[in-house]
Amino acid sequence: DKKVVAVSIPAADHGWTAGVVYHAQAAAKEINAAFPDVEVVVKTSPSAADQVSALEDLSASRKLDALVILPYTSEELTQPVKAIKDMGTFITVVDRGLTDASIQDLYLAGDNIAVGANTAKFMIDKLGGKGDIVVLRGIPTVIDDERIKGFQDTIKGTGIKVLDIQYAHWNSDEAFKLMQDYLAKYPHIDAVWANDDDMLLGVLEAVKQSGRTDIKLALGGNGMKDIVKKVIDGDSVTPVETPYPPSMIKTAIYMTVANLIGQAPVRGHVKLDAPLITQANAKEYYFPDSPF
Amino acid sequence: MSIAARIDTDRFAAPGDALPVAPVLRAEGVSKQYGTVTVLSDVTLDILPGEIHAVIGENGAGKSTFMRLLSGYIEPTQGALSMAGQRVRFTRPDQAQAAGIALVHQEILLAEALTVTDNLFLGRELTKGGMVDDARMRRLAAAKLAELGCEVPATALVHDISLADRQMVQIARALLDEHRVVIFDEPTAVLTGGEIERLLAIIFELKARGIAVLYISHRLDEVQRLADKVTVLRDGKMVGTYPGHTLSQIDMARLMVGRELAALYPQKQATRTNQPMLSVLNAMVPGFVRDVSFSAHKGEILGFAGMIGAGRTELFEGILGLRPGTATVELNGAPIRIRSQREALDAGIAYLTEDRKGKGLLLQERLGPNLTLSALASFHPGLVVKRAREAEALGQAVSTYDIRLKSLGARAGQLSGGNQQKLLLAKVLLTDPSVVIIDEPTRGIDIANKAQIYGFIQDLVRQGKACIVISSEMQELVGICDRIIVMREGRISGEVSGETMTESQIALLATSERAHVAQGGMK
Amino acid sequence: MTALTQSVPARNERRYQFSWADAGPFLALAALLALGFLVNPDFLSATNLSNVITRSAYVAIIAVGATFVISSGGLDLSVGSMVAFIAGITIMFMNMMAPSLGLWAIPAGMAIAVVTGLLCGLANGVIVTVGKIEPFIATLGTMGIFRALITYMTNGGTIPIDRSLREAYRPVYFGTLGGIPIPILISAIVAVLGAFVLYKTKYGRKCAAVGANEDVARYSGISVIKTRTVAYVIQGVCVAVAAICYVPRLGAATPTTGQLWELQVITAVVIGGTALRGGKGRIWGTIAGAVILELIANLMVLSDFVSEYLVAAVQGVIIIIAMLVQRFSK
Amino acid sequence: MTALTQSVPARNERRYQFSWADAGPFLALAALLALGFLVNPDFLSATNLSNVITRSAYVAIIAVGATFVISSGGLDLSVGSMVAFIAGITIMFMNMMAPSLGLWAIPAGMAIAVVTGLLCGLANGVIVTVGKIEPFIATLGTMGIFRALITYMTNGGTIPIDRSLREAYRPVYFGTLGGIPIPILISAIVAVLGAFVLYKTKYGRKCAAVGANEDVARYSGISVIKTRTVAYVIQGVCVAVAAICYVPRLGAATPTTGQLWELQVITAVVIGGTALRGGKGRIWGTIAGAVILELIANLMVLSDFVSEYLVAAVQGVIIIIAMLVQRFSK
Ligand SMILES: Nc1ncnc2c1ncn2[C@@H]1O[C@H](COP(=O)(O)OP(=O)(O)OP(=O)(O)O)[C@@H](O)[C@H]1O
Ligand SMILES: Nc1ncnc2c1ncn2[C@@H]1O[C@H](COP(=O)(O)OP(=O)(O)OP(=O)(O)O)[C@@H](O)[C@H]1O
Ligand SMILES: [Mg+2]
Ligand SMILES: [Mg+2]
Repeated sequence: DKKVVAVSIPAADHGWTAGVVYHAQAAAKEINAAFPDVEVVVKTSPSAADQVSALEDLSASRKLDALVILPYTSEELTQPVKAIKDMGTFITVVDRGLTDASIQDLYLAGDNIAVGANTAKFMIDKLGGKGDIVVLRGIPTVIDDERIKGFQDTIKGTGIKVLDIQYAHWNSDEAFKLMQDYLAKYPHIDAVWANDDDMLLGVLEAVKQSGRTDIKLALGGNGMKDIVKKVIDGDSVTPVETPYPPSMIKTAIYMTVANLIGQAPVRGHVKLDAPLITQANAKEYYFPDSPF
Repeated sequence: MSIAARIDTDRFAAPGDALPVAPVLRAEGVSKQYGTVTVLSDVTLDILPGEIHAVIGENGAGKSTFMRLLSGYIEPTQGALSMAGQRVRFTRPDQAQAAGIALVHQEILLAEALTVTDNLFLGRELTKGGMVDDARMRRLAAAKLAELGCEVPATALVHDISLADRQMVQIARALLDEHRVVIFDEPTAVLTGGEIERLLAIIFELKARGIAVLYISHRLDEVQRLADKVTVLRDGKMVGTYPGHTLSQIDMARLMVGRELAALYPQKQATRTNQPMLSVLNAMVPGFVRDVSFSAHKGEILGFAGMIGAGRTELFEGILGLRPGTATVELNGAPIRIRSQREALDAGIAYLTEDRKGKGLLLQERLGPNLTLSALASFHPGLVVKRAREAEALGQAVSTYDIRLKSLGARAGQLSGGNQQKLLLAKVLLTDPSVVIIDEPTRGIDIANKAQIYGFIQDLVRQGKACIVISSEMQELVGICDRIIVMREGRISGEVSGETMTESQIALLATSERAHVAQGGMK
Repeated sequence: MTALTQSVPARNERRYQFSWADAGPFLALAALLALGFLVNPDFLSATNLSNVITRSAYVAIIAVGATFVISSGGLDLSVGSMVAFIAGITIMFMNMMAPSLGLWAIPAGMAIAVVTGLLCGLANGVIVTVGKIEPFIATLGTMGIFRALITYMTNGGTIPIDRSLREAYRPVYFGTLGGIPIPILISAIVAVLGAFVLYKTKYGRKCAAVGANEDVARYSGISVIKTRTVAYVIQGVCVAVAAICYVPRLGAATPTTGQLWELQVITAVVIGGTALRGGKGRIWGTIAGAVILELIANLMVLSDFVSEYLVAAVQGVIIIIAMLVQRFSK
Repeated sequence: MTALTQSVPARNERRYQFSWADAGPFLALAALLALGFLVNPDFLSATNLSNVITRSAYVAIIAVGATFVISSGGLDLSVGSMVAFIAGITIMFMNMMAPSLGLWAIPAGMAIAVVTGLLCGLANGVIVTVGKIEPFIATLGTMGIFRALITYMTNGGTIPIDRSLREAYRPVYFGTLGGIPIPILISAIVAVLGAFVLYKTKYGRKCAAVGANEDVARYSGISVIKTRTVAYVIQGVCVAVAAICYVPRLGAATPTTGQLWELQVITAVVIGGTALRGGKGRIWGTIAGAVILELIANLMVLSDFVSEYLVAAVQGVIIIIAMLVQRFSK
């Protein structure tokens, strides 16, 4: 009988999640072709509540041998995932850990706090420890919260001053408008942090339109191919990038399948680092075919 | 003015002595102004218990305004009301209702999405143990409707019933509770013979029970039969109050308009030809009309008579693509297909609806756009609406059809009922049709304007058009038509012309074998 | 003339006549169940169906309230963010009370939820009726307000419910009574109450009258303002009940809780046969509509036909087809 | 008899009379500008105002179309995702044609955009009118469909416009003509055309008639189906024009493009004084409404009063207050 691996991820509602969906589907296709005994089923959900529903649906109709999940939020998905674990399913959690760590057989995490902190460190260095910056936040969720927290904790005590911080919902349009308004409001801005590359695109466009030269740095995050390309090209305003590769889902699926077909018993915690992408190493992070 | 004044003093000087009974409702010097426009000025009236008091006047004289004022729908700008000697002030209709004053509106005011029963009991539902008692309300509703001779099921949606039935529902609603004063504002405008008789009987019953009745109608014969007293309004002012039975219809008409009147029905013209213009074969309208064939001739005024529910409106709506139906139609001998009102208008067939508020006019819109709405294509060649032409056409229509209004910038809904009807007539004729079908041409039209409209209809046939008149006033049909087709239960039951064209013959054709045909079952 | 006035006995009232229009949503439901079985026989398994119906409970409960608002001629776009706001308030209150009240914090929190819902509904109602603002705009405004408040309360993150309460509260979503999941029972109770109020009380009549024709209602002595405001209050209370069932499911409130539920709710009501222009509400149709929506989503997960990206498109198509079927089955 | 027909000379139509109700949105706009100046004098700087008005251009252009749909008695919730879908199609087409057509790919792409918009609008119109489905539900369905299609086309990511076209196309958003930003000019042209069609042509009359009373329109020989369908087609074309201006701004289409614009559009139309129940459209009010919305958002950022979490709440409150002021200034 085929072994069933269910993959539950958020629906593609902005660039990064689109990357997750892309890599998850790529993994599913490769594995379904390569291993006739394994069936990987990918389901996306547009909200936490829908993700819980999807878990119920997936487990109601068949027995799952393994579940790979990128939870919307930790709190809300903990109980439902536990319910599936109690049926004897192998649980792999990606990105956001559940509140009860004992549920996770395998945990593959990106580090959102590090994304914020590493960006902040680079900024402090580059600006010489002081300067006026503006920040764009995403959608009010855990990821956004953690990144901002990592960033703010790091700049605490330095001469970096956050002039303003507002939501732009990980949306280029809103980021464009917000940046226009920041530019109108503040005659001098040293740097911008957009916390996500979709938003960075809007920011750059607004800065370009204003023709202002005071902005020395405009940084994003997540490793979108267009931005990585800028790093490769040695862009002076965006010289670095923080990866938060959506491909982590693919890694997780492969590790889970490997575990399932007994090639290698993989368990425990894997924390992906968030190293700075610089011109030196940018080529490793450049995937021109990915949608993200 | 001088004529009316003379009539006043000469013949109908008010008695002037003390009233034997205390008035149940008294309006003292009431006026109503809309902005700078005075619609009603200084009207004083006593309404006695057990008395039928008719209020007559031309279209736009302010009758409905006065009635709305008495029953709490609007408040007077000056003057006051008193009941049994006590000052009263109504700010909402339900307060007047609670005080025992009920109004049957000139317009139909019912919630279409609700059932007949729901409408009857709206705002005063009967309950049993906290729950609405539907079964009982349905029973009472059915009983009340049966009393009025109305056949609609109490569970039907108002949306699905005919205009006449809606009017009966409205009357039933007013009569449901015991009242001290019942006001009827043109209750018979949409009714036919049987219903009218039934209603008049009920009004006499009310009178016998000591209830005061205020009655508005343009049908002066009814007024003459009913009224103990007649109050005449002209241009918002009182002309006077007269004892009813001494007043002839001619007198009433004179008092209303303030000058001498010509004959009501024009001399019949021999414009009729034998050349069929509109021929209809085997018209079918599911649920309403079965297998009707007729033709209307060039220069002819063809009448359609029948009881309420005979299906005349449905017949023509079916033919003109306004509701599902089938018919073979020929115009001037050439077969045509009509799937929508547009195609009918393009072919030169115009239909004037009986429901002017619901289907005829955009009440919130100004007069100009209303006037040209059907004729957009022909009246405004090209893309653009020509405002100047429109204004000119409006001015012309206002004078031709004697539409009384306070300002050309008014909205259609602000015109009095009768003037709305005249605007609608102007609107339909603007398309310059060769066949004109008029459903209830004089519903709610005062006697002077009626004569005018008959004149317009004659003008039409004189120009070589064919004119079909659907009317529930047999007298009117007899007065103006060359030929009358009588319908009963969705079929043609006979035709009268020349010698046989009498009211009694029509009534016979419209009603006999009624029960028998009903057995056959239409639906 | 007397012969004329003889009235023919009124046409027989067919009181319990079968109406295709009323049956529409239930037929659509049946068709969907059949389709589901063809696609994946597991679809009709007891577990799956019970899961799906349990899930549809929130939307169903809120939609019962929406049936009142819509049939009274209003609209409420704020229900989704109101769920989040009420859930947030409730959890915060329960957590605060847990140390002193122990498990009694749960019923106390539920009471707070109902009161909050009532006040939110009242606010919506007053803005719409007394403020005379188009319901669409007024509730779009309060939608933003509630959403912002929950974001503020959570600081953009999550408010989880206290661990000490979690196990005790869980059964409200996950428990069963006589084999029937509690949320299904609650939504059945809400529906029965809703149907009773809408069909059997004077208030229900007023509601329909106000929605059908404001002028007629006003002339009949019905207060349009009061009636419509009460409809919004009922809506608020229904949202509170939904929030009470929702909290144990995910154990937390976040700024994204309840997002776009307003659209699902309105869709459920309309699929159920209530006209958006008001005048007639169909509680049972609404319930069927809520279940239909959840079934479609479930079917998408259980079937493997459509690309992940196209799920929303297929849902849109199915809804349109369902409405078309309903229209032309008349 | 002749004496009777003598009509009293009717008072002259006061054609250019001042109406507080019509002036409402413009007064609100002026009040907002004054408030903005008080909060932050930079608010009235030329750059800021020009930025804000340019940004409001999309919503304004789409809202002109929505004024037709709404005044004809319809509603269109799909416009936001339609923008994304049209932008996607347009970019894909331009990129495909760039090698062979060079810069001519840009006008070719624009033509395709208009054709696509027209077809999308037609689809909406036909579903609503011929299918007789509530506009709310029908366009909620197509909203899902368009959104899913753009997600599918982009694989959930981004479709950027070809580098070779980018610079040539940029001025359509960033360029100026006689000092006025191009999007402002385009939206002014669209508004003038819209006002002309709605107020001066026969079609405009029909549109208002159908929205005011379907029966009257039908009995006057106006095809309700055709008129309302054309309104949706106009809406589609307006969306296409907005998409054409939108593409050069960020040079890409993504699945989040145009999200929630439908709500902004409807809000703009209603703030502008058009009633959602149809019958009367106010193009210039709509334009003012679109600018008002963008100004409020701008004001939120330029002022330092509110926590980032509460921005949406304050916006909601301002919109409600604006509507209240309008209501009671009558
Ligand atoms: N809301 C309003 N604003 C301005 N004028 C009004 C308004 N309502 C009615 N009028 C005007 O008041 C006058 C009297 O109208 P009313 O409806 O009372 O006439 P009526 O005597 O009932 O006529 P009819 O026999 O045609 O029904 C008309 O000239 C009408 O245009
Ligand atoms: N939806 C319906 N269901 C059942 N009966 C209906 C429905 N609508 C109308 N009727 C009935 O159909 C019949 C024909 O309607 P209607 O009264 O309009 O005919 P008419 O000859 O044009 O009369 P009128 O004199 O009012 O113009 C009536 O008996 C009416 O009650
Ligand atoms: Mg009148
Ligand atoms: Mg008729």
